[in-house]
Amino acid sequence: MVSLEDFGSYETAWCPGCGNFSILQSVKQALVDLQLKPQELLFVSGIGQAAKAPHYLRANVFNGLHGRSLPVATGAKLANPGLTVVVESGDGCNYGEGGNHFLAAIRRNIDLTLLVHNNQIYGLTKGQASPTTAAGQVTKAQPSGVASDPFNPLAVAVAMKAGFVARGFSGMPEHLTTLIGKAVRHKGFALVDILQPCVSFNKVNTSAWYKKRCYELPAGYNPSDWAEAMKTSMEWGERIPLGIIYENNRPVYGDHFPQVKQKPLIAMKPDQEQLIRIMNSYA
Amino acid sequence: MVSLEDFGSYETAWCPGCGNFSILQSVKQALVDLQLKPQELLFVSGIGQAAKAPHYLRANVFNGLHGRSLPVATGAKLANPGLTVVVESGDGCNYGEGGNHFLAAIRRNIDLTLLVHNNQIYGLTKGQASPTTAAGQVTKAQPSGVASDPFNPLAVAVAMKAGFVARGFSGMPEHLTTLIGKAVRHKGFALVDILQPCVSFNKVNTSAWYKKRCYELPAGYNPSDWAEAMKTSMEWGERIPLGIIYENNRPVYGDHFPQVKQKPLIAMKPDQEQLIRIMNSYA
Amino acid sequence: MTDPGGLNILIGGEAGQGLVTIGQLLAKALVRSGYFIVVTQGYQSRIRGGHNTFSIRTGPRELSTPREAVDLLIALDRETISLHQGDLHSGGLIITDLSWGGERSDFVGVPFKELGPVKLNNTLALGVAGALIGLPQDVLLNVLSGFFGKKNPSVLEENRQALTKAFQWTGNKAPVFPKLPRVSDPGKRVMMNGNEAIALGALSAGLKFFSFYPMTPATSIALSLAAQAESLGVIVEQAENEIGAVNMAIGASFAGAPSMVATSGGGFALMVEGVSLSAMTETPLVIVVAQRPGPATGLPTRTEQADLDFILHAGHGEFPRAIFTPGTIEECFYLTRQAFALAESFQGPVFILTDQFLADSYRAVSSFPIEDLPWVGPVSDPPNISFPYQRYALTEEGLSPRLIPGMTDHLVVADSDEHTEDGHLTEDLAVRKKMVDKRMTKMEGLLREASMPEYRGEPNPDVLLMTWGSTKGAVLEAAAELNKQGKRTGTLSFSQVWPLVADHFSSILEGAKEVVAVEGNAQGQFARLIRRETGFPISRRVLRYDGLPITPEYILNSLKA
Amino acid sequence: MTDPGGLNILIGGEAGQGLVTIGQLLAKALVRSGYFIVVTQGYQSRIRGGHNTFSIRTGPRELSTPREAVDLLIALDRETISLHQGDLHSGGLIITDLSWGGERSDFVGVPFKELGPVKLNNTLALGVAGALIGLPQDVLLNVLSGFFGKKNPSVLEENRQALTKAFQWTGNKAPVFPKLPRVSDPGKRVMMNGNEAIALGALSAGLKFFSFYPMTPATSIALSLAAQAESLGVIVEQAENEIGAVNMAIGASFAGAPSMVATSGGGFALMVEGVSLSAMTETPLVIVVAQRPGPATGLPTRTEQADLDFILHAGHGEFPRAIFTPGTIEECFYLTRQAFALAESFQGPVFILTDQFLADSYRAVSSFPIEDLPWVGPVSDPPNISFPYQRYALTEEGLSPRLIPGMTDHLVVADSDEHTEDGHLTEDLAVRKKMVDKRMTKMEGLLREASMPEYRGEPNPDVLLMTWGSTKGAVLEAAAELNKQGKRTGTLSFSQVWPLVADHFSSILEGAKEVVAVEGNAQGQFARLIRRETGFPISRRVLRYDGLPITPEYILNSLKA
Ligand SMILES: Cc1ncc(C[n+]2csc(CCOP(=O)(O)OP(=O)(O)O)c2C)c(N)n1
Ligand SMILES: Cc1ncc(C[n+]2csc(CCOP(=O)(O)OP(=O)(O)O)c2C)c(N)n1
Ligand code: SF4
Ligand code: SF4
Ligand SMILES: [Mg+2]
Ligand SMILES: [Mg+2]
Repeated sequence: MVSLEDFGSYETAWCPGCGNFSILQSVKQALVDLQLKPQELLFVSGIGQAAKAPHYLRANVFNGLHGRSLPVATGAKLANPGLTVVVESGDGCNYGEGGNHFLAAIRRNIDLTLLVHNNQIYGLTKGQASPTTAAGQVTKAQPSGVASDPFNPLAVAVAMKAGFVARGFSGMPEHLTTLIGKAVRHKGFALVDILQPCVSFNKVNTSAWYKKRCYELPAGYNPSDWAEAMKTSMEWGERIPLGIIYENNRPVYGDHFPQVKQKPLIAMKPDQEQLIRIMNSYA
Repeated sequence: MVSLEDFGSYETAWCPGCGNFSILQSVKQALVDLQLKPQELLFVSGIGQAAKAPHYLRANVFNGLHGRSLPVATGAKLANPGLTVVVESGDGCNYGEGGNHFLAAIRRNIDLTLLVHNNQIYGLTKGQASPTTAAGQVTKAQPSGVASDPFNPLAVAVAMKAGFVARGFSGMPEHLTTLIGKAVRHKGFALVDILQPCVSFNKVNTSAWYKKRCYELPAGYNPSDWAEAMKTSMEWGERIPLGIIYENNRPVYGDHFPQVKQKPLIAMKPDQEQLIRIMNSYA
Repeated sequence: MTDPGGLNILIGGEAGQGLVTIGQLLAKALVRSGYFIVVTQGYQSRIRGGHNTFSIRTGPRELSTPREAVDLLIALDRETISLHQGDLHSGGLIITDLSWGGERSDFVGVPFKELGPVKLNNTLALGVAGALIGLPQDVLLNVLSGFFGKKNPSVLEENRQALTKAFQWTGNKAPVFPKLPRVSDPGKRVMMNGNEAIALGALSAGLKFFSFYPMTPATSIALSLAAQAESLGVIVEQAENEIGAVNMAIGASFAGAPSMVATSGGGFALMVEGVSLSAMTETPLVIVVAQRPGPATGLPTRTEQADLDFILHAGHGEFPRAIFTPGTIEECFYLTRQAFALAESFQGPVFILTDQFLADSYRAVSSFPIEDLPWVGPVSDPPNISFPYQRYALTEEGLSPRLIPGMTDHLVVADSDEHTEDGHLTEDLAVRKKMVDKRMTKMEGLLREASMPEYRGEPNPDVLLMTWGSTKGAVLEAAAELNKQGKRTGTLSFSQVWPLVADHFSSILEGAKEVVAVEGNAQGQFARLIRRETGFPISRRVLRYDGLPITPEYILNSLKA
Repeated sequence: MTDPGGLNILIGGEAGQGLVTIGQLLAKALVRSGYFIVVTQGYQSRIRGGHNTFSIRTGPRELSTPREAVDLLIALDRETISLHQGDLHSGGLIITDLSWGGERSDFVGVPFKELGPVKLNNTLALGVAGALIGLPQDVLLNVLSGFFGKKNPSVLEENRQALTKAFQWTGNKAPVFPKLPRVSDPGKRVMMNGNEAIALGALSAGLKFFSFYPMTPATSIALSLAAQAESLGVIVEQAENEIGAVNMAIGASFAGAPSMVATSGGGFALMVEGVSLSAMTETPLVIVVAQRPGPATGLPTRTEQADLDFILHAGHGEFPRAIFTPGTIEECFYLTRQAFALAESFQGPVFILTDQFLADSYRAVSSFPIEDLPWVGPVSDPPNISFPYQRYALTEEGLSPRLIPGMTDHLVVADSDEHTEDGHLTEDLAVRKKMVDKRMTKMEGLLREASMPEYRGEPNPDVLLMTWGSTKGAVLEAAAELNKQGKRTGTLSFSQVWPLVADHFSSILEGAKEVVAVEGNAQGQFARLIRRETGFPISRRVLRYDGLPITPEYILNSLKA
């Protein structure tokens, strides 16, 4: 029996009141619900406040570079398909610095879970606009207000027919726990964009702001209806839908590779005869 | 009067039969139709076969790095809003190496035109899969077939509410000329994804393959209907729609900047009094 | 006070307790009262909690380096006491909460709870410290008004009252502490850190376009510029990542705007291809790299000087570059100006290599004579250019007349491929050779304009301390002490580390009995470079790579060992 | 034939005329007949048209370098004649179309039109050349079958007939040409270029994961590996860009798969941050950089050795690395194996620095004894690891026992931040210092295992030619000729340029009357590095940077000048 204690409890470097605490708790609870052992799990993160999260639970961890967690996770998953791989990082990390890897991961449909702590701001570097910061929002780096339109990760993911596209909110931890559990269980690339108040630097998208707007998608909502999902992904402002926005069963990356058969590469025995055959083909 | 001769005529390094020739001709014709002088134009390109195109016409040119034409163009346009800036490069350049800049350019809605010669292959490096190569297509680098799903640039652009999203085909040069003309005239970021046969390396998406499938969007098609555009952007396979798929009038980047008022930065006079005021603010 | 230059105040506490605020206010009050300061900031990669420090060394004479021994410790939390009491000089005091104070005679136990709510503790501590060292109360009140005035008058009032209470309490209850000597003429100085000076230097030089992606410790350059962008008609653009930033800046520079980027090592790693592009297309570009300890993410908020080799050799292919390494706030300002002038004149990449210590180190500097300083920037329509324009015309100096697209009737063609004189791509190998020679010839101009290193001391010293960049101040003060101890010591400080002109300094190296390289890295990178360029071996080294700046004490201790 | 080693055949024509095909076929027929070869490919950054060359130097004895003078010129277009007839030795012949031939006695005017359709011109030219130099017709026919057999039997038949016709025509109509001396025992050799040898070396060493983004001249490594991936259970993954490639490889290596990336300078520029990550997380990684002329896009299909300084210093922060620079096909194979072993044992980044010339240079090499060569790779479950596992345990050698996540009951934590022994991020500055020392200590192991440079010649020569990487062969042959001319010449070739052990070679440098550095770059980068590491100055240099490889003639001419 895996229990919450298996994932430990650590002092964090986060600000009191930060939404990250609740996300961390939901992640742990989801793993307990799935009865996944720390040893089976690999957390990969980038750099930022969100990216520190894997240091605060017990698991295998690779905390890499800002923006580069998805390719690291992809390499690790291909090398050992037996690992359950979870990528956890911020909106800046995944949609800013690492935007191109986000697109590539969706195209690959590699079997991993991407948890984006989306506080709509660069937290660790003290409050510059992130790709999801609202247009017009003023920061010290954008004193005349953000001039770009925000990135809508869900719309792009649905447009690209990502396998699992969901939104959660740190202020609704039970709902979030369920969502994370489903995402981890999903075969293929699963995105959970998690709205997360940053009490220190985002004075617009506060906990109250989110609470007022967030609602759970109704039971009748059909996440396999792409056109509906597209529309739902665009909903933002007065009302913000939470839940699984879109889901499908695209073939998973690696299923294409006969050489990746749920067996770690490290366990593959050398085939010297084949190697000799290859060498002789140069004769 | 600007005429075709003003844009010169050059020997190219392209293969006989390549779709690039016709695109080059359409670009020149569109510029003539718009009566734009070579001196008013800045072409920015990356690296690839498509990216050589600006060398084959008379204009200001910055032929930069593979994948990096959009940020160069953005910097140049911000520095001199008077320039008409056209980015011309391949599918690999813009959607592969430069995918993150593609997202950022759409978000900015900076006033430039992006012409993507989309031959669904890496031409210059001899035929590896590009982001738009069909799943399953076999190349020397993908001997078991491409394992990722192709990138759909139009769907992503529409999902992000890009200002002008269109598709052309090198085999329908008059239609393409009109499209390019409209794209250049559009205020804001304009994408024209141009289907282009690569006779040397893409033996699947040949001229005949495209000809059989491409059709012009009907006169009644309404490019300002986003949901419709989303659906149209997904059409691919038996039938491939050409034309302006989506259009809107989002505010243009730079309109936000009071300091960029259709006047090149080079012409801005130094304001020493303000500088002294700034210095004194540190006292 | 055993500090030869003055008084060393260290404020310690958690992030979020407002210690940077009172540090800045205290520093500003000191500057306005005519004192010199050197601020050292030590903080962590987190927003709240942890342990941060803001230390101010101050005195009536010019100061160039921090020191480690503390005269006045302001402890906003208990951890500060345990971590820093060992640094306290005899005679030093610890300002702290009464309840943490115990019975020690060196404690100034302030009854914070009595004097005001917790959120005012920092201002109270500021008042106590100000009063102890003899700062006029009205100067501190003015500084408070400048800081809080804009935001909220009621907050200002609270803070004014707290400050006043603290002065009263100190007058009545606190032990005596040696007052700072009064300065008769406070001069006309400003308080600025290294990054602010780089930003102002860039603006004064004619910067028109700045693109960046946030990265400590470079971000404050962006923030300083962003605050002024609108009023000066400068564009400051946050890019999608560092690759975007450097390519945007190149595009803007190509279109005529003097351009700059600023980042730290990890972000710069992503700009490396762009450096090569700037060189190949001969597009001026100023690149600021504010160093922090690596590899990879390393220690994001600390200091180091370990990216010299990296910056010097960054970029594929061969091309000239220049690297400035400011050692003072004034050098941050003036070398940034020089970087812009050089980038424009030699048409290529010029670096400013600084570090977290200098970036965040506030100092008092004389106002810069902005009105007398020229701007640089390309001429929009130079005369006598014949048709067809050749962007890469071969000339003796390797420099081709530069035009800006859209500003004349000429067409400007730039290319990252090897190119002919008109800028179009070529695979002609004879042209290739000429173009390499052209680009490399520009090195000669850079060599001609290279700054001399600064030598101080008598000729042929027994010990020569050689250094570069922000370590200069520590080396100067260590040398002064060695000289006092009777050891004839000279210093050689490089504010430009590339290109090097051996004639500028070889005889100085050879004339010394012993040369010691002092650098903030583990390998002695600059000493190695000197050997490569001159053959002169420097085996004695004082190196530091624990994330803290080199101090005079550190040098003196290392030399003893 | 004035070539000391054999015969030099140059095939020239446009891209798309099939000259690489017949070049490879001719080369293969030569190897199968027991001759040695050195192929040099010159091509342009385009798919059709332009001017390409495929030259084969061949002879019965081992060859290590191309030469410039041509004995047999196969001109598939007229341009080839005008561009290369100046290189023709007296006694040399030009095989070309009858109608372009004019009256010259050195022309072998082939009536291509009479003998077959245009598309068979290349095979006809192959037949004429084969017949002229005395290659057995059946060997060529076999080679043709191997090449065309798979595709289409009717195409094969056409080509066989064309070849046969060409042999007949040559026997009847062509001038006589000195035949290659017969080789009695053709040996058991394979034909391989540098990139193929790197790919095979990697596979034989235990490569399990390879990620890449296409870039000339590195792409063929990826293609060679991709062709074998499925049969060997290796993953070859094309990434979205080079940043993705390097980070994927690091992820795969962390998860236990010996991993490699391959690119050229511009692509490597994007991997620089990843190099630093590999070092900080202590994740093994083999990085191949196949050099081409820069800066920026430069000359994408040509050769140069100008990225040495760049590779040596790439990455922010300080950490050890090793750089191998193969000079032959055998070295490409064995040094790649060594790179894997070293990356695994020292847990960090190891480079293989090659270039377009070597990458594309086919040679005849003895089959490698694959059956006797061990594989490397992490142990999936090493014994005696106590709980809790510490990924960065401090040890005397700086090396910590490495576990693979998911393979044991332990948890493996790796971090790009400065970290404690258990892999979690820390801002403790004392730990920081220990961790820097730990990482830098690994340099000692690298130094112990560093390869000796190869010295050839008598002791204390009058001239010592010093070189590295692919220029080795040219230097050896130039030295042989100088010795023949009575000039006592030695050679010192480095197949590993970092780390350098001065004791390995200092006395050799000092013992020579004159040292000449021979390198394919404009600055003499390796000579500079030698001075940095040993103080030994090398002012005489033979440098080349026009995109072509250094040849013996080039060296001899430069030394005369
Ligand atoms: C290459 C690189 N560029 C920039 C940085 C600096 N940096 C660290 S975290 C961060 C932003 C973090 O924002 P986000 O990903 O949204 O995480 P948050 O802190 O908000 O949770 C940046 C820009 C870096 N570490 N590396
Ligand atoms: C940083 C970098 N990586 C890789 C390359 C090599 N490269 C040159 S062109 C190209 C692909 C071109 O494909 P695309 O953009 O589709 O253009 P096409 O040739 O098909 O027109 C690549 C990978 C490069 N020049 N720079
Ligand atoms: S800065 Fe924001 S995101 Fe970071 S810990 Fe504090 S509240 Fe959370
Ligand atoms: S390779 Fe393809 S894209 Fe390139 S020129 Fe030839 S046909 Fe056109
Ligand atoms: Mg964030
Ligand atoms: Mg393409």
